[in-house]
Amino acid sequence: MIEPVIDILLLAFMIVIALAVVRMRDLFGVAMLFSLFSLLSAGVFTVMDAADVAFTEAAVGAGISTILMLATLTRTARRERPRAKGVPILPLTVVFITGALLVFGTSDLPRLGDPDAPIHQHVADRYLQRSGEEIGIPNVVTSVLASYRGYDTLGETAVIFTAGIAVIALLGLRRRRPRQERKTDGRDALGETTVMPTAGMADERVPGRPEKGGDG
Amino acid sequence: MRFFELYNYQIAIFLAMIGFYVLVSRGNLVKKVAGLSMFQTSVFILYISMGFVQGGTVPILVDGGRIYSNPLPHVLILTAIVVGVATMAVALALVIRIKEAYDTVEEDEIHEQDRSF
Amino acid sequence: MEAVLDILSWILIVIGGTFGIIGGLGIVRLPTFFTRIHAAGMTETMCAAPIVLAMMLQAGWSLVTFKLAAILLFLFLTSPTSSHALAKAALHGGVDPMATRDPEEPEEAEG
Amino acid sequence: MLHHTVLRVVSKLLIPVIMLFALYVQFHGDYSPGGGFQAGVIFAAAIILYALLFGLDNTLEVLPPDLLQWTAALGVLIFAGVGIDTVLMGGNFLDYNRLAADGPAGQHLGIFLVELGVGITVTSVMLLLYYAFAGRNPGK
Repeated sequence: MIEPVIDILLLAFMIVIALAVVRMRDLFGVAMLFSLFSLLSAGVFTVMDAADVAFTEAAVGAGISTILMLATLTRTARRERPRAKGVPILPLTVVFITGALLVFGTSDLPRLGDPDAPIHQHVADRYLQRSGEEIGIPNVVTSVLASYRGYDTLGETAVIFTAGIAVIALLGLRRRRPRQERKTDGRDALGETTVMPTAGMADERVPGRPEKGGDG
Repeated sequence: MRFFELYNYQIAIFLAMIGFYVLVSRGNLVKKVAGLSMFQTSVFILYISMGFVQGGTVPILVDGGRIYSNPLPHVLILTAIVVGVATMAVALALVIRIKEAYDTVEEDEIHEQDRSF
Repeated sequence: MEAVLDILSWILIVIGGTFGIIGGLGIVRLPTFFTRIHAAGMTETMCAAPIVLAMMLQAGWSLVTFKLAAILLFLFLTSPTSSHALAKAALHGGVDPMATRDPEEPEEAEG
Repeated sequence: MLHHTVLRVVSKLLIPVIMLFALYVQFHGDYSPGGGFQAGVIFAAAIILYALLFGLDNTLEVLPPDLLQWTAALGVLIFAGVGIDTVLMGGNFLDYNRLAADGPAGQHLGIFLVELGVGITVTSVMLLLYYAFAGRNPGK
């Protein structure tokens, strides 16, 4: 069985990336690593036979959320301020206790991939047995999403809509400017940082360098 | 040996705790949001691991009796991912507004300014 | 016929894997930023393409082969473009392509 | 300064393909992985790619935010409207069996409409999020 090997390899990569996020102070690097983290988790979802979820995570995590994070970085500081030296005892204690409790909680769970686990016995089994004749479409995820659990999905769609309204209320929307006005201000959409320099030239505080903006 | 049968859950919890550590120990708000999102992704992995069936396949029905993985966690997490990015956008928008109001995104500097009011 | 296809697929997969390992070593070992872009770009094309080709051989004439061909085309369009964008951004951002400065100094500044 | 010639040419080639793929994901979601959420995100990503390379102002001309505000609401309205429609036809809320003569056909129609609503809302909201973030003046 090759599946557990791939699974553990991907999870090991994810642990390395998570630790790098903890250590890294360049927030641009953090955004990139976070995107990589999402992409690797999409790989884990594929190994776990969740194609729809992997698809969504790859599109959302590696695409939209990275763009949003980069756009935020151009509007805030690019580097994290250095912290005080010393071991942060209180956060470590809290995290360690929480993690220990959660690991203790998993000890009662059924073995990974057990077909007899309680989660597979109730409603999910019925979906798999009956959705073929009741709904008539092969993709069970779609039929559960849109039909059996349509209420949930309506709620989620409303949440997304509300989040959109909230962001517009917080940030406002820029109206389109007439063409002749634009010549003076040749910024690209991310504040001229569409293709950002990668590493090494990191001393600037605000990456959207207006003094360099030529004709865009 | 039971310990090794649950490795996926435990690694997911470990990842979640790294995200949690970033959330509680770092002062930069953007990094906090990144840590929170990492926490979220780890919880997604935990959920999807529960729906996994040994020797199963993607829950798209084909002829012939196959074993399918559990579609229910997939549906929950599918919507949660998209909702997660929408809520993350709200958090980042708040960070931008905080930056404009306080001219910093470091937590302790914001606290300092608030006390001096 | 089946055996020939299997052997061909194996050869292609081994070629792809070898290039993957070489590219990974290159990213770690090469001294400057631009040489590392070369290593990364080589991994994207030379490692991915033979593996996708091997999968196409295994899939036979079906919709899967068509999808894999589309993926291959997409890879061949996007990966050189991304390498180009990376190199251009680095040049624009002030990384020295000739590495006349100390090669250890510029890229290792992150904590 | 940065003209991104290569990037622009390649993205002009790819953006229509990405949009087509989004539509494939949207309407083939019954038979393969996919559906409204994924399709919406992919479609929005294609337009965001356009905005990154050709400037936000050009994108605002193609898809103005006023329009997107309406379509974002329209998606939720389609979803809820299908539910109301089933109630008016004598069933429960979102009971698609009422939409057609036999059960599976009604389910097909209902799922199609609902996924369409989800796709429209997700596309519009993702683009609106991007507009809100990118339209903000940097470095105030």
